[in-house]
Amino acid sequence: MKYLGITLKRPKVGFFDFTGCEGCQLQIANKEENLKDLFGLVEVVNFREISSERRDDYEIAFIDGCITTDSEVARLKKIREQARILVAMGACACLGGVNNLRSRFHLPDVVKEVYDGHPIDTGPVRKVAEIVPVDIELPGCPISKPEFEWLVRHLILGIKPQFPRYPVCVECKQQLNSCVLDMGMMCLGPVTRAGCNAVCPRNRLGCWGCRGPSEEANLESLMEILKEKGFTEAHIAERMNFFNAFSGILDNDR
Amino acid sequence: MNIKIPQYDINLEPFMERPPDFNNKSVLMQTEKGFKSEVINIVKLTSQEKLFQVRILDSCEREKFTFLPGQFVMLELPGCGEIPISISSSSSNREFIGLCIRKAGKVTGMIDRLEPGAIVGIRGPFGTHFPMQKMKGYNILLIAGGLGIAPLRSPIYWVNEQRSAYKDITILYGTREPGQILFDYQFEEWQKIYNLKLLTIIQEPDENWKGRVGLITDLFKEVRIDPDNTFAIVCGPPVMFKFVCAYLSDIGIPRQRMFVSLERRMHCGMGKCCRCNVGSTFTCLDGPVFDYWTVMNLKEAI
Amino acid sequence: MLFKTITKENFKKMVEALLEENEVIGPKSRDRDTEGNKIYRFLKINSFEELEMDYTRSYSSPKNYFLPFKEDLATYHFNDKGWEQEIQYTTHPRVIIGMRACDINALLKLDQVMLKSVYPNPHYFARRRNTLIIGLDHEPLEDCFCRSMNTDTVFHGFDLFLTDIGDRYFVAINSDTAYIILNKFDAGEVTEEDRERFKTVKKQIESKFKTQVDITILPELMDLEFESEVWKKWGDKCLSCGSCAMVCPTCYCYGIEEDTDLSFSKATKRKFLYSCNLLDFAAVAGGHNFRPDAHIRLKYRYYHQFRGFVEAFNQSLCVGCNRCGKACLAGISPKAVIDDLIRTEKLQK
Amino acid sequence: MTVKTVKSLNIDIKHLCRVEGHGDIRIRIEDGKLAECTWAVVETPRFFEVMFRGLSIEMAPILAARICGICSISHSLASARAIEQALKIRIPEPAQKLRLLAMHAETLQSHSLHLFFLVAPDFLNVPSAIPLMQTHPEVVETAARIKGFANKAADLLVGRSTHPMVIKIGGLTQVPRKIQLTELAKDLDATIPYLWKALELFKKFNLPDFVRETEFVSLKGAGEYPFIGGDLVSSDGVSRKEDEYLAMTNEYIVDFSTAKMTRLSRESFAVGALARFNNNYDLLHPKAKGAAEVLNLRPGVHNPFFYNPAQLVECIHVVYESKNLISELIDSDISEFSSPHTVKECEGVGAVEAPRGILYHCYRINEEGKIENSDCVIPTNQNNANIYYDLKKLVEESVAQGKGEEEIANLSQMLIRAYDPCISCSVH
Ligand SMILES: Cc1cc2nc3c(=O)[nH]c(=O)nc-3n(C[C@H](O)[C@H](O)[C@H](O)COP(=O)(O)OP(=O)(O)OC[C@H]3O[C@@H](n4cnc5c(N)ncnc54)[C@H](O)[C@@H]3O)c2cc1C
Ligand code: SF4
Ligand code: SF4
Ligand code: SF4
Repeated sequence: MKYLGITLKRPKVGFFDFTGCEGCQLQIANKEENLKDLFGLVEVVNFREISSERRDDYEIAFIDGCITTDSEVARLKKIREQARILVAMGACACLGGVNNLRSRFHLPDVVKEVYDGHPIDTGPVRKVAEIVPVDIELPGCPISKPEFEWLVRHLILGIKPQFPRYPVCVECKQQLNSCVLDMGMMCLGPVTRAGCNAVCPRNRLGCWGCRGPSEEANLESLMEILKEKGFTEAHIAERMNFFNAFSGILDNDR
Repeated sequence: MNIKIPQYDINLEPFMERPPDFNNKSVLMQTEKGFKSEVINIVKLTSQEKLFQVRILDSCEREKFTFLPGQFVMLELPGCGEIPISISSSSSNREFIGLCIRKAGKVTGMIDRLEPGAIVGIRGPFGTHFPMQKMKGYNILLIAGGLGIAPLRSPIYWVNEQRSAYKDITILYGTREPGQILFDYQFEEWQKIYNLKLLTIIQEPDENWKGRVGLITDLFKEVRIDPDNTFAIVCGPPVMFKFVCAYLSDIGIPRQRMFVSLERRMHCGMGKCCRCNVGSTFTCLDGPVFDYWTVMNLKEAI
Repeated sequence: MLFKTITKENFKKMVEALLEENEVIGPKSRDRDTEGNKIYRFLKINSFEELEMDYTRSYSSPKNYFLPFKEDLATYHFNDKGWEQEIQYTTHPRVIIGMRACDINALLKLDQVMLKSVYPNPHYFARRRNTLIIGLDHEPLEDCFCRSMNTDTVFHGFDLFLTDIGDRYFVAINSDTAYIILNKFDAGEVTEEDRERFKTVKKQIESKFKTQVDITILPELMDLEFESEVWKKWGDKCLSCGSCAMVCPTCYCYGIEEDTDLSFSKATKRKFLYSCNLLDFAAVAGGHNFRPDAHIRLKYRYYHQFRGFVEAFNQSLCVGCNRCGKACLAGISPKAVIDDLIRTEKLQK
Repeated sequence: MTVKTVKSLNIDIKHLCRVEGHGDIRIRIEDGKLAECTWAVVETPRFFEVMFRGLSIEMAPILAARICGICSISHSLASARAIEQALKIRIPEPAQKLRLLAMHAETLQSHSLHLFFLVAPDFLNVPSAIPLMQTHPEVVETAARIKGFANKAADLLVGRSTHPMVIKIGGLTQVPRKIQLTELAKDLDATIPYLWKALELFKKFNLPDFVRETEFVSLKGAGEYPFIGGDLVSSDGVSRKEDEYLAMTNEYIVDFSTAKMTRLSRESFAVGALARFNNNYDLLHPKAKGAAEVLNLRPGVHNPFFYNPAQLVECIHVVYESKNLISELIDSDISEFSSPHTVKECEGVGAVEAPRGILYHCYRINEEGKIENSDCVIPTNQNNANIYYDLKKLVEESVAQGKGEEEIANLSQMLIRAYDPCISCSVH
């Protein structure tokens, strides 16, 4: 394939799932009408969820899910060794995601309670970047297919993708949504990285921050605003911690 | 009853037939139309910069494309992006346009990978130019830092072509490292044939470097400037022209006789996207070439 | 200008007739805020009943029907020899009902930039020419300050402008197309009584303005108070979320994005409206950002609105609708900021 | 020809492909005897039951969705329903209908994904659906149309195709506009022919001949084929109320699997498309019954490979049912779609028929509206033991029939795939 006279290579890619709901991988199978074009661009050599073919000569690895067990750590490190480019995909891989909610509790107690003392291989919830260097983080819970395709085009052109640096509000306004904060609901849109076309506010839910913080997000100001609107600190914290997108940010600033 | 509002079809307007003429700014034209151009030659200058010679394919469009030193074009790679680039060739050369490009990001990174024969889009020329006519009869001091030499090549060609109209012409050129010097293959030609004085200086020399070492301002010690009869053109990173212009003002060159070329983020080149707007001034329309008096009045210029 | 009147019943018939063949945009509501007030938006109308002629203010301005938030400027088809560019300006006729005087004035200001200054914008030109605007008077809201900005009345830039005088509308007519349409619906001549009623309504509107913004030396103040702490104070609250620019009827800054399709056979060049408050508005390759701080970016939005535009066109860009103030979660409104500037200026004396 | 029985055999499949989540198959035959035969779920648990603890009830449906990317709507609905049952909220009828419609969309999404992407490659002898794009474009086209429609429907009804946003306690956050519903009905009509095409395709597949007497558990339809809430029933005659689900599931833990197992009247039972079909055949849409006829599927099937035809029959059922639902919605007032609620200390269970079978969420809520305790029983948990016993029998029979290692390995994988296990879900 050629683009402006430059020969483009068809990279070999692998998809690897760790601890998560596999919703992100599912998105890749969506938008069936151009699946053919997508799989024409890349050669899928490893994608367990939809294919029995398994090869280890991939150049680009897409990782979804968070990392919890030692065996997962080892598997991830091996993938990192092989892959030229490693993409963390989705909130679980990029942020730890909802899985982190369990970190509020003492893990051994949790295991004991759920598995009644049976041996279980598990560990603390970690995002991919805590274990190995990550080249690109594709945000979202789940990821969006158009954004995935956009990323693939960048990878093939060999350009580093620039995700929106501004918050969700921009896109929310472009959709002519009514601001859900005006309607009395909570929303993290003002501090969350855009790119999802504000789907949640559009669906009258308010943003939950699944795409992680926007760059230089003004969290202090939003906290003030939310408190003024009558939300309790606990309520705000519950929301901010949901996808583990904002943990540490506020504390580090202080 | 129903009413159908008549449709006004802009596609029937005469301007749709004509290639846009960016020198005629106030007429309606297809402002998005890129002149299809072929990259006919690529000269690798350093590890970061290349000189691209680009030829507008359509003869009619090529005919229309005239510019003055200091102006820039919007260079487009369809599907990748569009960026402002100063024209770095002679304004009397109607065959091709020279663009000296440093790879710095998305579009420039892609441009770096182009090969001769690639088809790109060109819109322009845009912006203000150096007042070459007004400078006639004066000395000209051209001061460049780093990539700043690129937009100066056009005035250099200009003065050579009308060499007798100008008095002494001095080029002061500084870069960080010797490997970053651009167009050194032309230095001899400039000095001997164009009859210009050229001084270069390096900030961080390597062992092979035999020339001067220091900041560009150090070169002032070596040149005699006659403030009453000199125009200055300064191009380079903001920190550089801040110091240079301050010095030149101090020795008495009027601010209206010093010209700088500003850089700002740009997406249109036509005063619409506002990305280059500094309060009330558009770098793309009112600039990129400004006299230093104007720059001083821009709140955020440097 | 020509004036006529049209009964509300006939107006309904006219709108219904327009709906048959044309896209009609008008104020509609769907949601309510916490106080129970309706939140209005300019959206496509499918029947006269959906149109809410008693609306207060739309949350976002109708500017997006002239400057869409996202717009394809050109498409490219790749081939062996390179590519072919395709530019399309086609727009279908559209009717917008219910634009306020300030919104029409906002369009007139956009016209200055998009049509009357250098490089007229053909996309905007095509939209402007294909839109029939039916304006509508209203009593100002608590926070409208269009009167201070001299935009509470409008004399051109629309096709029809309605003032509610009871059972009928007093109509100012500004285009032949509109004149012909109006006459198909038994538009009446203006009677002495209509005239009196019109005057009374106008007087009443005028008397209702509550919010004033002092713009006497505002352009100068922008320079004088360039380093003021006021900017920092408001900048610290600013979320850099761009909401203000998105809802504003006159903010027109944009960015360009180019992308190909999945088979690298087609590319598009897309324009998307931006905001000078967003982090990377003035960031350039290599990481340098000319406006790295929220307060600096905020300042430049005001600088452009209240000084830059004045310098270029002898008028402020802001029309005083206070949409930005309403949309801003941090409560940054032109009134508050400008009052603050004036106050600090006084304190210095 | 003499039958040559395998004396020894060792099948060890790590991370079975074309299923959701991680599971291993280990089969060992020594001296012609079955020494080991396990279906081991090795997925890492996420401890969702713990995650719920302490959260406000409003967050439960949002979090519940993240249990599974494939059946997120079911989880969200089960979660919302459990809380609504606990707080005794009656949700407005339009919301009920739209929720059911969303369920249908998910059933269609999930079944078509399974049938075309995960199962069909087995019968068409390819490693995945990707090569089918070249070799069988018509199959891919059919799949794309059906799944595309299902995704679009989910987008419209719950906000996006995975992880819904509009399902909230008491109803929905918003409803589609009627114009959009009309559009959807049009799309639906355009999709129906593709379902019949799919039927033609699957009719041609030769399903392995294998039978094991099974107890089937599902919701009991009252007037209509069951999807959301209602009584619980088993083909062995057990019948319980929704909130007596524990008596229906009897979870227990085994060492080799992170997914728990369940039992009722026998060593194991099965849930899912086949269970629903067997227990509620009479309530199927006539068109679906017709489809079942074509596929040679009659109530009372005990061959697990028939899960796939049953799924296809359900696809046809939900599409025709959706058609009716949409026109009912278009013809009625749908402006009321949410009921208010006040919190109190209480407990409630929500059962829904997720694509893979009956799904329970149960929460105990405190007086501040926070979740004190939660329990989720997932369809794949309930099928887990049944798969295990099926596998054992299948391998034993195959060995007796003299099948070779490769064939046994293939059959075992196909068997497990037939159940469409949703493993990350089952471990949660
Ligand atoms: C009047 C003018 C003349 C210029 N002349 C030259 C020249 O002769 N040679 C040369 O190498 N460079 C020149 N530049 C700088 C050049 O435009 C940038 O290096 C280039 O835009 C970077 O684009 P990118 O896509 O590679 O970078 P990215 O960082 O990926 O930038 C993304 C987008 O931001 C905008 N942008 C980023 N940086 C700049 C910038 N510095 N100026 C304007 N827009 C920017 C562009 O629209 C670009 O597409 C000039 C800039 C201006 C304003
Ligand atoms: S709903 Fe959320 S994202 Fe949208 S404008 Fe309001 S705060 Fe921003
Ligand atoms: S609105 Fe927020 S929670 Fe929803 S998809 Fe976007 S970033 Fe994620
Ligand atoms: S008040 Fe705000 S939104 Fe309205 S015109 Fe002025 S700047 Fe724009």
